[in-house]
Formats: sequence, structure tokens, C-alpha cells
Amino acid sequence: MPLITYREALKQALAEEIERDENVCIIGEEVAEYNGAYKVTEGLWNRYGDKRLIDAPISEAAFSGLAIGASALGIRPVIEMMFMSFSYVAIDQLFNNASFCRYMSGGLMNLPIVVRGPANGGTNVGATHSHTPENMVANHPGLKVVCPSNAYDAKGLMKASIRDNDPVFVMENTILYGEKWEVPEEEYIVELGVANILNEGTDLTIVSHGRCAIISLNAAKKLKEEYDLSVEVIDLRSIRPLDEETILESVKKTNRVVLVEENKPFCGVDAQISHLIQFKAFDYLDAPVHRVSAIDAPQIYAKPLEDWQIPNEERIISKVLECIG
Amino acid sequence: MPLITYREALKQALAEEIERDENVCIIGEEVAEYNGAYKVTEGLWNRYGDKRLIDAPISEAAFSGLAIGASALGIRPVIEMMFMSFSYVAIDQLFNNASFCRYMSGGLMNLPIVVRGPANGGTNVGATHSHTPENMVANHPGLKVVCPSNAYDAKGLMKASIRDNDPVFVMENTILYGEKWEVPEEEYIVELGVANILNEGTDLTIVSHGRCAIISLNAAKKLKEEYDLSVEVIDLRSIRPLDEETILESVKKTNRVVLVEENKPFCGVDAQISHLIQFKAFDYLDAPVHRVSAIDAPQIYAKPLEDWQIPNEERIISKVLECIG
Amino acid sequence: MATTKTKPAKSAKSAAKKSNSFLDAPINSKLSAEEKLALYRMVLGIRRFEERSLQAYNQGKIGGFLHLYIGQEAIATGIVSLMEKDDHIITAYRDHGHALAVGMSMNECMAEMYGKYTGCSKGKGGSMHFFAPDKNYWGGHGIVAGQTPLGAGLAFALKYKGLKGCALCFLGDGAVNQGAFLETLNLAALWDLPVIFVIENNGYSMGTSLERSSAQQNLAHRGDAFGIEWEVCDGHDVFEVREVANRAMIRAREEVKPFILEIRTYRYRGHSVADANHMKYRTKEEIEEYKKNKDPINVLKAQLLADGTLTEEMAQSINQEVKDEAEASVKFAEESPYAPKSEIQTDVYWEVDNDTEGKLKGTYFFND
Amino acid sequence: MATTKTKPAKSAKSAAKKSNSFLDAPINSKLSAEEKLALYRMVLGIRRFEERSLQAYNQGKIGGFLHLYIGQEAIATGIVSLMEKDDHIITAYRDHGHALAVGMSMNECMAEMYGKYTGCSKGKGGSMHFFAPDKNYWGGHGIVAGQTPLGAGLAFALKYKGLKGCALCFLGDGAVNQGAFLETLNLAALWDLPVIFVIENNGYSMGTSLERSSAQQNLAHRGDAFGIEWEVCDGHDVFEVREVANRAMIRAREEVKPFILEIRTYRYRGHSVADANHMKYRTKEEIEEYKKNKDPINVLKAQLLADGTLTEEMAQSINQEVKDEAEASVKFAEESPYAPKSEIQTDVYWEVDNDTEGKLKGTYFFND
Ligand SMILES: Cc1ncc(C[n+]2csc(CCOP(=O)(O)OP(=O)(O)O)c2C)c(N)n1
Ligand SMILES: Cc1ncc(C[n+]2csc(CCOP(=O)(O)OP(=O)(O)O)c2C)c(N)n1
Ligand SMILES: [Mg+2]
Ligand SMILES: [Mg+2]
Repeated sequence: MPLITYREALKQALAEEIERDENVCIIGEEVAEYNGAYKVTEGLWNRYGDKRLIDAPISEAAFSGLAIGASALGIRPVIEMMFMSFSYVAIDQLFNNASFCRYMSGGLMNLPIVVRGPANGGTNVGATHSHTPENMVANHPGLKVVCPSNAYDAKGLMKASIRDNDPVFVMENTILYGEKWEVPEEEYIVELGVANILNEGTDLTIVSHGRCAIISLNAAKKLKEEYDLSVEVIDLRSIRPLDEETILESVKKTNRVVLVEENKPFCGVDAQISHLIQFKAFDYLDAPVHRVSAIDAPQIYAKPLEDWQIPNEERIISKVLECIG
Repeated sequence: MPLITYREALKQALAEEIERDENVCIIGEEVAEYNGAYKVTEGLWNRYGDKRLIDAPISEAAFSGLAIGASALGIRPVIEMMFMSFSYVAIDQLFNNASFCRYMSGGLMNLPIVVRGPANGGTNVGATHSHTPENMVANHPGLKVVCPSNAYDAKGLMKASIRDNDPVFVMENTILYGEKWEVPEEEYIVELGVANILNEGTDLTIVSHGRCAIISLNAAKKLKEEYDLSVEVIDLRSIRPLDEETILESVKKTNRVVLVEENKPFCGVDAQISHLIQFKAFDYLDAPVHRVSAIDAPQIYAKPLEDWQIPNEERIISKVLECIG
Repeated sequence: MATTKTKPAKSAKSAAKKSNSFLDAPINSKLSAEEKLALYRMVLGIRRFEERSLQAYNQGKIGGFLHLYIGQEAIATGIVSLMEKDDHIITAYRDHGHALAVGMSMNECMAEMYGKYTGCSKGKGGSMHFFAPDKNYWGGHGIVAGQTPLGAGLAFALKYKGLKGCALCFLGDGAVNQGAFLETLNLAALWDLPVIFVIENNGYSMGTSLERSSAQQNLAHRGDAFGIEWEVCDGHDVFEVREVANRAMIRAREEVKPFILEIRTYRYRGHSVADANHMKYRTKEEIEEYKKNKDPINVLKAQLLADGTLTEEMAQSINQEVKDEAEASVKFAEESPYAPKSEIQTDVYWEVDNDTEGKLKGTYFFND
Repeated sequence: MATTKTKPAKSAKSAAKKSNSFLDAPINSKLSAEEKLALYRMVLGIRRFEERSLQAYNQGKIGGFLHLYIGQEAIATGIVSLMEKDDHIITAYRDHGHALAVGMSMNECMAEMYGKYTGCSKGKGGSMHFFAPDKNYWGGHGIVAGQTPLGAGLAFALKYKGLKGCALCFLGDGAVNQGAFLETLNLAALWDLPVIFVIENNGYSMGTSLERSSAQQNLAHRGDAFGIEWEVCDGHDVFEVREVANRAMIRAREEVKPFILEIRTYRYRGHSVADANHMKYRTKEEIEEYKKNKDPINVLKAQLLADGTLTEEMAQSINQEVKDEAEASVKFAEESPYAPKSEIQTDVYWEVDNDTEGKLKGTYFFND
């Protein structure tokens, strides 16, 4: 299988879906002529032109709502938030209109839009540009959200999201854009709601999503080498829908869990996962569910401090050891 | 002590603070000449005039940001969101500017604003008007949020919030506005971060906030009468800062917990409380932490169905019995 | 890409002078007697329907909010009467008039206000959230101006698909100060979208008069800031509304460009029925004055009596018919059941409702 | 309440014709030689400081984003030079020029970009988030147009306190399409706030030319939609900027009203240093053309040489001085420590940092 970047995988997904369905178009700031602020759409405007790739002014609320309205008539817009952080100026459109119109119409309509863009810290750009709002999205029934951690998932989940008939948020990661993974040449889909076991283990389970899943995997390797601990690592891939089964099966096997995510702890996704585990696997837990989240403060700018603020191998390892006791 | 309404208590708090500090002013839609959509500010414009009570056009993002900017120069604006749901059009101003400017300036500034308004369902107004975003607010370090469940707390917490030097959200409830409680005539404050034990008990602890705390208290009474169960009911009052101590002490005493809130379950406030309890009182739990939240769907319009969707005595009682097993 | 020159405002007033009545304008003079009577039946039907819903609300049978369109009926009636196959419409929470105008039944609308299973949204949306996609009606939206980007989106879809239609996006005079609408104006002009923003200017946003909400009160003029053409007219004469809107709609369909149509109107009732305050922020005289001289029903009736389309007897019976229809809708609503509790969690996700084979993996709902 | 009439645009151009140079305008002619040299030192200092920071960025010593102000120096320099005690200023992420203009030291600014503890925000804000409240400078904001309501808020506070000052709120030509800004225009006009919105129109928002982002490109004209007076001028001549801004600032302070000042300018570098693309969306000629004829430093230098304020030798030494200062700031930054990890959780809550007696109850931070 060819090795391609996370960025290339996303671009392939977008290109394939644009070619498969004439109603798929991409709307966002700098997505067309500029080839994308992070080059995810590079070359697509040249290939598919003004109709399918549309540069928008800096009006996230307006073009988000426009995409929602267009989707009611069968268009399948993929809107790019240059940073998912910028969706904060469009929250009403996304959390009220995209999530509730189907319900408030008694099911008479559905809104097949995709909202994609990077949602991560670790890039030294400060608090306003480092939001990871998958928790807020998932709090709103009617919305779906996925967080691909590698190129294979990025392509498969993006294609599934575009074909999905409900609004789906795809949380990408600027740090992963340039990294490579094996991706098959033949077409494939990664279904929403199916977690991925990155590493089998028996002593403890780490549940994570996004780039943190990769950091957790590296931590698991070190824990094997240095402490001979067998740690199972689950990459959720999809937050809503959520693959509870895979999480619970693993916990029932290992009896110990550490949750790792990049969000701030209060009501982060892992608060929900923690509740789920203690509620549905209470008798299997030999220790409380532990969490590693960003250190609870606005994202700091200084690189070395931010690298410490968000989950890293060192913090994960010490938390695992603490949980093993 | 005189019996006064939740609405009157809030008004007294606003009036007293307006008189105490010349920098306190109230900004919002219909707060002045119209006396407030829910009459919380009734009479204040007549008494204090245009300078202290300011009617705003329907521009929540602009007047929220304006209040934030003014607070940097020492004004202490209390902005009313006619419904807290409408803050969705102002999220960037509230979650980026109000919460992060202090941090991004290295502590050179602080923003003493209060964002107040009703955040509740149960009034038959549908999905777009029934948000309870205390979870999203609390997810953002730099912000504080309180949820008064009665007139006494409403007045005391509002006064504390106005005097607080950080941004504070005060989540009110339209259903409680007209209800009466005893409120002392002499001035008092209810500090942020201090929970209130509404009912002492030994068999199980219910942790709740806002109007759900009252429903939980009624459920507890029935559980005593009908099942001779002694249920302790804790009203959090303040979500961030949070009174962990009171929660944990109670759990260590009763060994069983049911969490009750009106928000949708995924990453609701109680997801965080659930994690906290199982993490810090793991060995004291005889059963998993149970939750009663709104049934997970956009808020439904039909009254009888909405009354079932949000927590009610019946659902709380059966969940408590389930937890006692 | 986008037009930057804007023609000077052509006020319908002037146009009016040319003919002694808008009834003589081609778009109206060509109407058959049946069509004119249908317009009359509609303005009257909306009025009686809402009066009856108000009664039910006051009896506590309808809850939540009730925003009445009474006084503004000629606008939705006139504009919707011009809609063609590929024209679409969207509005705010004051949506009953538009709903009936597009052909929704009084039964499904009344039942929705009652929150019943037989309502247009199964009782899930309520008074502010009526929808009828099969009639090109996209709601019914509760957040002020929240529908305006969606309206531009409908126009975007029409253009994308090469369909010759326009999107009619209604909003109020208070909604013009929401960022979402102002951003949308630029987007609609920049991308040449066939959307007509119909500002139903009834002079008040809740208790706030236009003077207290907008620094510059010629709302349509905001189009100049974005190179959007505009026109202002009165909303009490259905024929004036039709004459002006028709030109705007033809232009939008033909030239594929946005347009702002500001229509001066008036609401007789409070902002919502909960607004007990409305006699405080405006005078009784102001209300009576409008009712006396500009009531859309009386104005239309007088014109139809004058041109012989209508007789007093016919007026009487039409009135009786719509009254009976409204009464029947109440009976229908009251006798209808509420949705079963299980319906609380349907219509959330299309994929769940349609249980797409293979696709439905994972947990979608998260109650313990 | 709010002004609804707007005077026709007075373009600084015309004003320019009256005198053969803006240098002759009273506000400029009254400047002492020292003051003129201070202006020269500032535009040059900003240029050299940013050139040095670019070097550090390319060496990988500064991370994140770096938005250079190079080409626009005369605007912040000219306007800030007019600020009085109760005038306040706020801008977006392209904030280095404004920071140095208000008197922040190169050391604290460079150290902040390095993320060091000695930076103006202790390394917590970074390049986009410089603040100096003691100098009436309120940032440095990363979300496009997010600072504009705050700017109106500063003006609101001045008016509330009865202080005779104005708020200077800077934004770009792309920011004008954010709802928050458009809402703020109406609010500022409706409430007569002494805020001046300075649109630094450099023709591009990232890779998008003004023509592709705004349907109507006379951005200042948007003021008409809200009854706000406006003026347009060029930004390469610090004396033109001062002449035009001075009138706007006096008017804001005296009449207590908002104003829109659109200043045409140009950025030489990419949107941020990460923007390798900027030769694609504009021609090399376009850039060279501006540099050749309108470089703010050359334009100012020529005028000061002409009127004898400056000699080539003086220019040389001033250049050397600011270069040395910039070099020293790099040394300072590199030798400075990062904040200790414990600082990650300070400056979040005032009440926590000040540990207010009795007040501090409950848990504020939620890591396990
Ligand atoms: C974002 C938002 N803010 C406030 C409200 C509350 N609200 C509902 S309608 C309304 C007044 C709108 O007036 P206008 O736009 O003139 O429409 P009209 O009611 O006159 O038809 C307000 C303030 C809301 N629904 N959404
Ligand atoms: C709400 C939001 N959307 C998008 C961005 C990304 N972004 C940062 S600067 C910029 C361009 C702004 O251009 P302009 O307003 O002209 O200012 P300039 O960079 O030219 O100084 C964009 C799109 C952002 N920071 N915030
Ligand atoms: Mg109105
Ligand atoms: Mg620009």
C-alpha cells in the first residue's frame, strides 16, 4: 500500500466524492484559488473549477448557514473552517439550525453537510486558535462528530461523512497533516461509530481519540519496554455515534482505564466516557477511571509549556502507573 | 422573613448593586423601557434611568463584546440574554474574549462582567429556546457559572457575581421567576463555589443544580414517605467554581449517588461530576453513579412530552430505586 | 463578480401614481375573479385562523409562544401568490400566515400549536417552527435572523442546480441588526444569489421601535453597502405587494441577483400573546389609525366590492367558511393524540430513522 | 438618538490638493524637529524590529504565526502619535506596529514572540496577542473582527465615565464581513459612541483580494447604512494619516460620535510568514510598484530630508540605533527563561491570582 499523508488522504476523499456526486461542493475561506490555508484542497480548484470549490469571505456564520440551507435542497456542501476554533462565530447556525431543523420539522428534512477543519493544540498559536470542541458538538443531538487520528481513517471517515445524510463534523489536526500512513488504492469507507483497537493489551485500557490516540500508542510501547505492561489502546475515531461496545469489552478484560484527550477537562468528551464506563462496567473496575486532559487553563502560547499542557507520553505514562497503583 | 419571588430577588440584587457601585449597569434587549421580557428589571429604568439601564438592539455578539471591552476600563456591565439560548450567536465573544483575554495578556487585565438570563426547558417553546449551556461555559477556563435554584440563592449569587472580578454566567429559570421563598431584608451574599445541602440523608445522595434540585428535593420527600429512604439532596448552586468537598463528603457517607440535571446527557455537567465522584470516592461507591438527564434529543415542543423529556419526580424516583437496587 | 452600482430607490408610491390603483397593474389586472377571491379568502382565512388560535391560547389549550401575524396578512398572501415551481420560501417565528399561504391546512397548523401528533411537525416544532418542504416552505425559525443564511442557501442551491427560481427570505425590522443577516447580504451579492430578502417592517421589535433599534431607519438602503438593489413599499394592499414583489422576483429569476424588499406594515397584537405591554410602547390611537385606514382585509374587500368581484353576501359566506374551517381545526387538534413518548427520540438522525443497513453502528443516544 | 444624515465623503485627496503637502497641515506643521524625527525613528524601528523577528522565525526560534506589518508602518505610527491621555487603542493579530507605537519595548515584544517569561504577556499570548493596558493598548486579537465590539466597549466606557477621549479600533479589509463588526457599527451609531474604526485596507485578506471578498468595495461607505460618517485616505504618508485621523479623533472626542476611517495601504510580505503563496495571488510588479513609490519610510525620509529635519548621516545613525535595539531584543529574548510550568494555571482567574480572603471557595481547576 502506498504511504500518503493525512492531508493527501483527505484530499483524495474530497476529490473522489466530488467526482462521485455532482452535488458535493466545498465552501470555505481560501479553499479554491489559494489551495487551502493548510493545502488540504490543493489542486482541486484547478481540477474542478469555481462551481465545486468556492472561496468564501470571512463570514463563517453566513456560509455555514448557507450550506445548511443549500443542503435542504439536496446539495452536499463540505464547509471548511480554516480552524475549527473559528466555528465559534457560527455556533448558532451549527448548533441550532444544523442540529435541530430535522427534529423541529418532524423529520420532514435532513441536512447532509460536513463541517471540517483542524481542531487541535500543540502548534504554538495561543488560546483562540486551539479549541477542540468535539465535546460541545456531541452535546447536541442531531449532530455527529468524528476525529480521525491517521491518514487511513481520515480518508475513510471523510468519505463516510460526506455520504452521511446527517450533519457531520470532521475534526482534523494540523500536526498530522504532514504525516504518512499506508492507504490502499482501492476505494474504502470507514463507518461512523466504529472504534479501532490500535494495540491489544491485558493490563490496562487507554481510550483516546485524535492525535492523542497516537501519543497514547507510543506511551503504551514505552510502558511495555520499560515496565512490561500490556496496555490496550482504543482509538474512538467517532465520538457521536460512539462505539460503546469496544470500550466496554476492553475494560471488562483489563479492569483498568485511562482516558486521554486534548480538551480541557471540565465536560470534555472523556468526562462522558468516564461516566459510561463506571456505569456500565462498574463491577469490572479495579481502580477508578483516570484521565489525562489538557492542563486546565486557556491554551498557553509558549511552545515548551503548551507541549506540557496538552497530553504527552510522559504524563500518560505516569497516569497509567498511578492507575495500576 | 418576607416571602418574595425569584424574580423580585434578582431585581433586588440588581438594584442594590446599581446603588452600591456607579459602574454597574444593565445592558440587554428590552431591559429598560419594556421592563424586561420576563420583568426581572421591572421598574429599574424608571428608578435609575438611561445611563444604568440600556436597551440594546438584537445584536448579542456586539453588545456582549461591548460589555467585555467596557469592563476592561472598569465598568461592571450586567448583560441580559433574553434567553441564554441566544448567547449562541455571541459564543466567540463570550468564550474567546471574556474567558481568554486575561490569560493572553499575562494577567494584565480582568473582565468583571455578568451574563445573566434564563437557561431552562419545560416551557413548551421548542429546541432553539431551551438550551442549558452551563456545561459549555464551564468547559472554558476563565469563565465562572452559577445556577440559583431559589430566590435566596438568586439574590445572593447575583450580588456575588456582580462583585466578582471575573466573568460570571448566572443561569436563571423562567419557571422559577414567579415562585416565592423567604429572603432576609438585611443584605447578604452567597459566595461562589459553595454547595447547599437541601436535605440531609444517609441512604443515597442526589447531586443536582438549578430547578432540578427542587424537583429532586420533592422526589426525596416521596422516597421517604413511600419507601422510607433517607436521601441527601445537594444543590450545587455553583458549577465553576465547584464545591467538590460537599459532594465527596456526602458520597462517602451514603455510598450511592444519582445525578440530576436538565441538560442533554452527552458531556452535560453531570458527566464531569460523575467522573469526579468515581475518581475521588471510588472505594466508597456501592453502586455506579446514576444519572437522570433530559432524554437525549432536541427539546420537544409538545408540553406533556417535554415534561417527560426533562427530569421529573417519577424518573428521579425510579432511577434512585434502580441505584439502591 | 458582484454588482456594485445600485439604481436609485423606486418607491412603489411613485409607481402607484401612474395608475390610480395597483389593481390595474398587469400582474393584477390579469387575475381572474376566482384568483382574486382566493386572495380574499386567504387574508381572511389567516385572520380568522389566528383569532381562533388566540382564543385557544387564552384558554390555556396552546402553550409556549404565539406570535400573531394579524395586520400583516397581505404580505405573505400577496408574495406567495406569485411563487412558481422553483421558488422557495423561509421565514422567522411569525410564520402562520406564510404557512397557510403556501397551502398548509389549518388542521395541521392548529394541531402543531396544540403540540399534537397530527401537527405539521408531529408536535415537535410548535408555533415558531412550521415546515412544509413539499410546498417549498422551509420554516418557521425561532432565532432572530437565523433563517437568513439558510434563505441564501436555498438560492445557492437553485443556482447550483441551474433552476430558474428565487428564494424568498422573510425577516423583521429588528432582525436586520443580527450579524448573520448582514454577513449574508454581502455573500448574496458577492455570489449573485437569487434571494429576495423581504423585510416585514412593522415598526417594532418586541417593545423597541425602529428608531431605537436601527441607527439609520431606511432599512432597505443597507443594500447599498453591499451593492444590492432594493425597493420599499406598503404592505396593506395585497395588489401593491404583488406588483412590487413580482418585479423583484422576475429580476431575481432572470438576472440571478439578490434584492431587498422592505415592506411597511403593522402588527395589531403584542409581539407575542405574552406581550401584555404593547399598549405602553405605542398608543391606542396608532393602532386604531392603522386598523381604520390600512387593514389589509378591508382594503382588499373594498377593492373587490368596487370592481364587482365580490358582493357583501359572498363576503359573508367566505367569512363563515373560513371561520368554520378554523373552528374545525380546533376540534381536530383537540381530538388528536399527542405523539407517544417513543417519538421523543425519532427525527433526530436520518440514518437512525431510516435504519440504513450496515451503516448504523455505535450508540446514538446517551441516557443511562 | 442616533444621527441619520451623513455628509458626503471628504476624500483626503482633495484636502491634499489645497496644500502641496500634508506636511503643511497645521497638525503637522506644528511638529518640532524632535517630534518629526521620533516619527521617523518609529516607522524605521517597526520595520527593523519585524525584519529581525522574521529572521528569528525563519531560524525556527519563533513559532506559531507571524503576521508582519511591513508596508503599513505609517498608519499605526501616525495615528498613535495623536493619542491623548484618554484615548484607547485595540487591533487584530497584526499588532506589532501598534505595540511599538504605543511605547512597548522591543524587548518585551520580541520576548513574547519567543514565548518567554519576560514577554509582555509572559509568553502566554504570543505574536497575535500583545497587550499594554498601562499604555491604553488593549491588544492584539486573533479572531478576525473579534476586537471590534471590544473597541466600541472602550468608547462606551469613556462616555459612561464622562471622559473626553476616543477609542481607536483597527481592523482589516477582510474583517469587514464579520457579523460582529457590522452589528457593532449599528450599535456605535445608535449609542453615539466615540469610536473610530480604522480599516487598514491592504487589499487582501490572506489570498483573497478585496474584489473577491466584498461585493461593494468602498468599505468606508458601509457607514452610510448606519448613519456613520467616514473618510478615505492613503496610508503611506504619515503626515496624511495624521492630518485625516486628527480630524476624525477631534470629532469623536468633541461630538461623541463614531467614525469610519478607511486607509489604503499594502503589506509587502505574505499574510503570515507561513503564506508562501503570496506571489501567486498578486504580481511581483504590484509589490515592487508600491515599494518604489509608496514605501512609508522612504516617503517620510524624503520629506524630512527636503525640509531639513533630517540628514543622510542622521538617517544612517537612527537606522543603526533601531537595528541595534532590535538585535538587543533578540539577545534579551534568547537569554530569557520560559515561565515555570506552574504559570500555566495563573492569570486564568483574578480571584485566584489575588486569593481574595474568604472569597475563594470551591475548586477552580479540574485535572485529575
Ligand atoms: C438571537 C435572538 N435574540 C433575541 C430573540 C428574542 N426575540 C424574538 S423575536 C424578537 C423581536 C424581533 O423583531 P422583528 O425582527 O422586528 O420581527 P417581528 O417580531 O416584528 O415580526 C426578539 C428580540 C431571539 N429569538 N433570537
Ligand atoms: C473568525 C475568523 N475567521 C478566519 C480567521 C483566519 N484569518 C486570520 S487573518 C485572516 C485574513 C484577514 O484579513 P484582513 O482582515 O484584511 O486583515 P489583514 O490580514 O490584511 O491585516 C483570516 C481569514 C480568523 N482568525 N478568524
Ligand atoms: Mg418588527
Ligand atoms: Mg487585509
